[in-house]
Amino acid sequence: MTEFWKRFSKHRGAVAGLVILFLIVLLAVLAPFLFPKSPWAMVQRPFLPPFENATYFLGTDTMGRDLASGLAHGAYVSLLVGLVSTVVSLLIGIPIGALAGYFGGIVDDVLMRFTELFQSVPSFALAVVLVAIFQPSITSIVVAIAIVSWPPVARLLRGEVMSLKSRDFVDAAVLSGQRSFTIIWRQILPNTLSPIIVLASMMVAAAILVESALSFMGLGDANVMSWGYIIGAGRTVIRQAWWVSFFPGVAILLTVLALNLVGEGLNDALNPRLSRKGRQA
Amino acid sequence: MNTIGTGEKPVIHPGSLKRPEGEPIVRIEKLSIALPEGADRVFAVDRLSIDIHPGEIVCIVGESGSGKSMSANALMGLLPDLVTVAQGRILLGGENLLKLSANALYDIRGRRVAMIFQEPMTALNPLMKVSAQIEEVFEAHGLLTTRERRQRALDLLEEVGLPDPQRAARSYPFQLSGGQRQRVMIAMALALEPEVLIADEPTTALDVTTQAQILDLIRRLQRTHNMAVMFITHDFGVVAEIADQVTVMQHGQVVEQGTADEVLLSPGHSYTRKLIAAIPSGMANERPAKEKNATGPLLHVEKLSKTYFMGSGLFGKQRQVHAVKEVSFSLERGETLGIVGESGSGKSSVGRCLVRLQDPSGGHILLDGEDIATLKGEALRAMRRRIQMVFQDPYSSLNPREKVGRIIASGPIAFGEDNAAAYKEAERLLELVGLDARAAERYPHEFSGGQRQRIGIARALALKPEIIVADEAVSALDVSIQAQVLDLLEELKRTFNLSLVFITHDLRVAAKICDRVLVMQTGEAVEMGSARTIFENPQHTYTRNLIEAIPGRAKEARIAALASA
Amino acid sequence: MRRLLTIPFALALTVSAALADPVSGGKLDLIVQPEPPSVMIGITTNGPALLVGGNIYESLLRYDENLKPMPSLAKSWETSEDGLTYTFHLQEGVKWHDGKPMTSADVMFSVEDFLMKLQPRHRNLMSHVAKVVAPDDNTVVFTLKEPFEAFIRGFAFYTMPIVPKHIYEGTDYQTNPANEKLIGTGPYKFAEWKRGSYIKLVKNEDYYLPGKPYIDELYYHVIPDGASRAVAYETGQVSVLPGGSVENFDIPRLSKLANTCTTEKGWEYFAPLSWLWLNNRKPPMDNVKFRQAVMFALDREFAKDVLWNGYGKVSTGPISSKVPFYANVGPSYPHDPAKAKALLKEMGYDGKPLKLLPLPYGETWQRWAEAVKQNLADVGIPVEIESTDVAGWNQKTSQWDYDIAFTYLYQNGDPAIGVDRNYKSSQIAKGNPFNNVEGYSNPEVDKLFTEAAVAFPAAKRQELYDKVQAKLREDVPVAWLLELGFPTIYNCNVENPISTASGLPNSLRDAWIKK
Amino acid sequence: MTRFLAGRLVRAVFILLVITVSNFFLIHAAPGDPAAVMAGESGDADPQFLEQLRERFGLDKPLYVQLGIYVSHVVRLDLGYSYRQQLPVLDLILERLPATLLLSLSAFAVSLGLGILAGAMAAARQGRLSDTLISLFALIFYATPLFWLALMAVLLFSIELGWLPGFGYETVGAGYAGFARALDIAKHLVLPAMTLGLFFMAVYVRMTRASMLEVSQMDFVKTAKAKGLRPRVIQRRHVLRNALLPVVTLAGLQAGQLVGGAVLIETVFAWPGIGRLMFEALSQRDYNLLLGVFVVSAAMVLLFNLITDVLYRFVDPRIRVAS
Repeated sequence: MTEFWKRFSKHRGAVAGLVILFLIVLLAVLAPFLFPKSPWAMVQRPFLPPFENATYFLGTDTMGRDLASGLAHGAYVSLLVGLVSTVVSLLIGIPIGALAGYFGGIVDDVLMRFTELFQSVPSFALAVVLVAIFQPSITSIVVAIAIVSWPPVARLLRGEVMSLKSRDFVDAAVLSGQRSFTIIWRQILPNTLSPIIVLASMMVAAAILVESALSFMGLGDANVMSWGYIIGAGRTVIRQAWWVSFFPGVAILLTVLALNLVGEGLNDALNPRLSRKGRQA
Repeated sequence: MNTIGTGEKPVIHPGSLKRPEGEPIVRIEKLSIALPEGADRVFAVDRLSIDIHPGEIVCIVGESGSGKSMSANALMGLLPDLVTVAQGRILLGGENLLKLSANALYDIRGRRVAMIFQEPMTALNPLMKVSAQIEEVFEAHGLLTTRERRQRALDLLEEVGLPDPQRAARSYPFQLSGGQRQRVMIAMALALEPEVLIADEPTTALDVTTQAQILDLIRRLQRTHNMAVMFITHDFGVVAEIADQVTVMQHGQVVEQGTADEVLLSPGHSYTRKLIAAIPSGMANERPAKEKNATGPLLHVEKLSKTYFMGSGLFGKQRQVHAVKEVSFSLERGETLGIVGESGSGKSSVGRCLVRLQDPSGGHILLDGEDIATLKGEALRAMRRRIQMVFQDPYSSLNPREKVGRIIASGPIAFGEDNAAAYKEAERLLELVGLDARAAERYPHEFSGGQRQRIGIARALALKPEIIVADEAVSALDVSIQAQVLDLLEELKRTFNLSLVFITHDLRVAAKICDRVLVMQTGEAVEMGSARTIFENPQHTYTRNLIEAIPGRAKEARIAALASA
Repeated sequence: MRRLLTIPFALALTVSAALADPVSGGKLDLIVQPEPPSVMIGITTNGPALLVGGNIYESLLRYDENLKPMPSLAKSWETSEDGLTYTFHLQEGVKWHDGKPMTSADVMFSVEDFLMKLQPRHRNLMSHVAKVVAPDDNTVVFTLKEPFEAFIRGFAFYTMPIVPKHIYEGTDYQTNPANEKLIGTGPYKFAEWKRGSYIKLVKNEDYYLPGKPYIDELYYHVIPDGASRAVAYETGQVSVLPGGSVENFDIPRLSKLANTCTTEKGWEYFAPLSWLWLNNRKPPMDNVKFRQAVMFALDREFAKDVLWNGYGKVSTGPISSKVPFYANVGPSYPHDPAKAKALLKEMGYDGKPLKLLPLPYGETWQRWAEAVKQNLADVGIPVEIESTDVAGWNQKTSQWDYDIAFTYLYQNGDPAIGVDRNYKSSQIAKGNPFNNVEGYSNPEVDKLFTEAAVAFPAAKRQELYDKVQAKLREDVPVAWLLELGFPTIYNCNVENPISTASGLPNSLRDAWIKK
Repeated sequence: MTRFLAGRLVRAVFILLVITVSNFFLIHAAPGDPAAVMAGESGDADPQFLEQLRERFGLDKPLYVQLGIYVSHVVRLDLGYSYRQQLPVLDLILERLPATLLLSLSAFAVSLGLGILAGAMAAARQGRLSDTLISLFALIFYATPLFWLALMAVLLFSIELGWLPGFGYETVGAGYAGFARALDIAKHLVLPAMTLGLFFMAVYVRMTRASMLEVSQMDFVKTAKAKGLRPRVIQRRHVLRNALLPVVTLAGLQAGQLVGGAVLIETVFAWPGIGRLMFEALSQRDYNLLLGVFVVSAAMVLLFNLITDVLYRFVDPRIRVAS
């Protein structure tokens, strides 16, 4: 672990990323205490520019809602969407990739054709259609993001498992009488952890971007305040009130940046040799 | 780690001081190369001094981590990032290379000093044709026209003895064999007739017969071109075969220097002596033939075949590779059978079929009379504990995410043994293979290669097998460690009355520990007999070739004779 | 009172048009948003289709901003004393765009055959008609079953477009290739449609009014993003932004640009009125006190000022103030959260959360839904917004699968055409998002609306409509929001872009570009 | 090569067929149907009107019959009629396809070209200021929402500076022809292609840089150095070419994202491509059109995959010669 931290902290960007990420998580967690009022409450005149009013220092949006409050509450939602959808896509991608990689042959063929199917449909378009069809809500957004983002996980896992499978310690496990499930679970998956963690950190970032893009297309959940929603709502007034979409844009930028930096740091720290694989492959 | 345990002084034989007339072409003076902070020692190379004269082959010998390759890289000006020269001089024809500008160095590389590497598989650019890669040497130094370069490349390929130079020139590296690639590398190095050739373990990755050819080639070319050669190797056999002068290194420091004869025949330093003693003699000892079991052999293999189907898939054309063709042999209880062959001989496929990591395509494997070649499912699983395997690569054969105790215990646990008992047994086994019981709580990466191989052996023993298949079990180890592990295997075999199938490419290793030897060539068993018969009276041409190719055999015989005297 | 006030405006309009002499020539770039599926307005009657198609097809009449009929394809008309016979005299020398003459036969074909088959609205109108005859090439006579005063306002360009008989007769109207190569009588001819980019119309040189139209080419640009549409106007790539083509938040900024004119005119015939469907079938919306409480809870002034930038007008009841027979009678509902809370308490509302279905027509409507949600939350009605797209919205409203839903509808010139359909119990039918979707049923209202439609003369109708408006305002079957204002923003060099109660769609016949 | 292409073709057809069928069900699972949407837009409707529409579209038949009819048409390369626009779907798509192809191909070329160039530059100057700057910008572009970047680009280059048109495919009604028209389209193309390309460029910059650093550790690079080759030649001839292989693979895998990203960009820049067509078809429940767009865009992704595969074979002799 100390070794890990040593290598991680060598990556200055990663440390900066970690700090930013920590602050954002803190903001998300403390949002209900920092801004007890609903972020939807219309508290001031519309289009109040930032830094004019001490209470509403980031200004207000088209309807006089506190932007700072929206940003804080939005952090929670955006992170949650990113995190949950990543977990869901890992839950889809890992078993598929592991089974395909471990058993090979016809199993591999079938599972990979299936994966290809999802990669052949333009991913964002598929997400749009899924959300539109199941009607926009947090759940449908999370599911849609997960459905379009698991194939890289499966591909990564398949590759890792295939290379691990040819390692002698897996043969040794076979010889020692362990069953396939045990071998996948105990011998192979623990060794894929580092690349998965690295990929996952970048997937959270990508999911946050997709969520904001969906909101931009008017496919956000209208009941929750997310960064994507604020930009989507603010884009029509970008000329009059740049700050409405500027601040959440910066928030997304920082979060995604931080996640990627952390991902890179993890990559350097966890698999110095395996590093430099495709980011989103 | 930074000091030599014995504190013994280096031995400098007179032969290294009394040299041919004239100036050396290369003179390395008190060269120290510093490692980056946090490495396991301060200097990779510590106050190394070597002279190399034209027409001379100087071998630098040492085990891994001795700093021998680093010295070669320093001479080439190709030290890795973060590694720096701390002091000393490297003189090429009187000019200090360490003081030269980058541009001057580009001029020298390839033209005056050339280099060949260990891994011919990776040392050539996979995306460029062979000819282009040779022509590039001329281009780099702005010599000749395009046409002339092409012609020279062809000539060079012919000179290094490639059978069809025209074709080789048009080929991509992946279309050539390892030996052919190494020839291409040599052609490239010779292109500008350099004064100095650095050969960094150039034959280590090659089969023994190929190795003999490449050594011959280097020697021949060195003579015709009157080059100075700096030859890096870990193999005293190779040293005996090729060296004029020898420098032995340990932990970055010179421990012994002298002519080949001086160092090989009268090693003065204990480390050198240890290294030379660790070389398997290549002389098989007579062993009493194992008495035949009344109930027949423990293992009987009959017409075992393995065929691979390559390039499958929906549309690819299927290609068949017959890796093993109707091989038969038997193994008595307590016997060690060696399976010897070069790469591609099918020896490993035989081993993997025996333990059923692969399914044989044909034939029978009778274990105590039961055919295990076609077992499936639970029956196969139950059989597994009777035949275990020790793998070649000590780094990939242990799961880096499992503690050593768990690695050893997981077999018995998979067969239903109680966890606590299995762990206890694991600790006992660790002690048995010469490790501390506390090793069970540690992860594999905390151990050295030799220790890891011991862990691998303990794991194989955990299931109390009757047969152990050792697939190149010592090939990845340094020679001194190799000897220790071989001794351990021998001892355990006796203790547990194990039968051993020992798969190796190294005839000397086979000679040392095997009762009987099976020689394989391209999937077929060409000869089988007692180790002694095979070595002293080989019947098959291939076997004879193999034995003759063992480097330094002539000298070794003398060394062995001296050692035993 | 209202009529007196509006006359000077009408005068002003004519005067300004007369002041400078119109000049011919030039090209005009407009926005059409969203891209219509077709501009054959005999088949497709959505807003964007009308905006373009209204320049290609004409009806018998046009209407001024007080909904007074003006000549179009009919140069004059008479109504019999008993209100049963309408006689129209057609313009002479009218030619279709393919050069064939337009006659009463074409009108007969359109009215009796083409539109009957394709237009539900037309079928409704014709249910009042006993027969139609064409005594000669230039005359058409409608005979009604009973007096129907609203009839004269049913000849708008899109309620009764005249289509060429010689092209459509005997074919499948929906798939006739002429739907792509449009043939009308209008001032502009169809030239080119580059899907996803623009629709181009060119001047009809053979138009029956000499000298008109003035402009050579019309380009209707398709730009899907609201912000880009604003940019297009700013950079001068388009010079007319029809109502609703930019987001409301952009209007104040754009209208302040140099040489920019803004007008709210041209929507009098449509008279769009917005309201919340309150599903009367379900509790608590079945309770009149709850519905009244909703009215008191809504801050409609805020919506008008902030979301609609002050355009439009807070609605008082079921009939838009632009439509004939409007009256401000009955209870009124200012923003009064206290009163709303009191009413809720009185009825014993249990605080059950309700679903709110916004209108999926862009940002303003989304924001409005959020504001309404906040308004309702303030008086203790928890609301969850249900996002959906146009298809989902249609599905949910027309299948009555909602609690509260936004909508807005055109009133089409007369309460008997565009208002009573939303309140009469005979109009309760699934599968149609424009009828009595709220499920309000009151025999008294049914009777009043039915009588008012056929009462004669107009004064009689006014009396009945006053009564029904008062009654509805008391019952609050739906929560009326705003009479929507869709200002047209245009470069001041464009003269007289809006000359009728239907604005730009009907048509750019009289518009010209200042040199 | 022929065998390879034939194999790819058969696989592509299979994938397209499965996509067709699964999307057919997916789309029909959406609430509302085209008749309801069209009725809704007309502002007035009665049951007779809806019946007419449904019958005309064949929506009154059971779903499996509709599927059968659809698939039997698709295998004959007939994508059916758009309910709403009353035109063959194929015509509608073909009308829009050049725009999308132009956009995504140029974004692809820009991102790959510039990405590799910048990545190679960064790798060659590893640790220096220019490397840090390139890497930083790549990271920022990678983390910026596409649509946000698009809006900012329009704001800056189109509105503030007035250098480039902010939307559309060409200047409408300008009557350009030949070269003038090409130039006009090219001007319109700059902003959308750059915005779409920047994100992917960032990906390729990072990938190229990492890959080159990895390759420069390889033995054959040392061989090249030992030959006395200058660093510039080594970078270009030995390191870059080998480093490109994983980049090309990645580029192929990202084709799906690229075409998907085009939907977003087409909306902001009013680019008349199939991405917008899809979004419109979706909200209008124009089943045939939507399915058609899906099939065609999937075909485009497969095309991109094929291009990168061919590219890969071109770069890597091991695969080219082996087959």
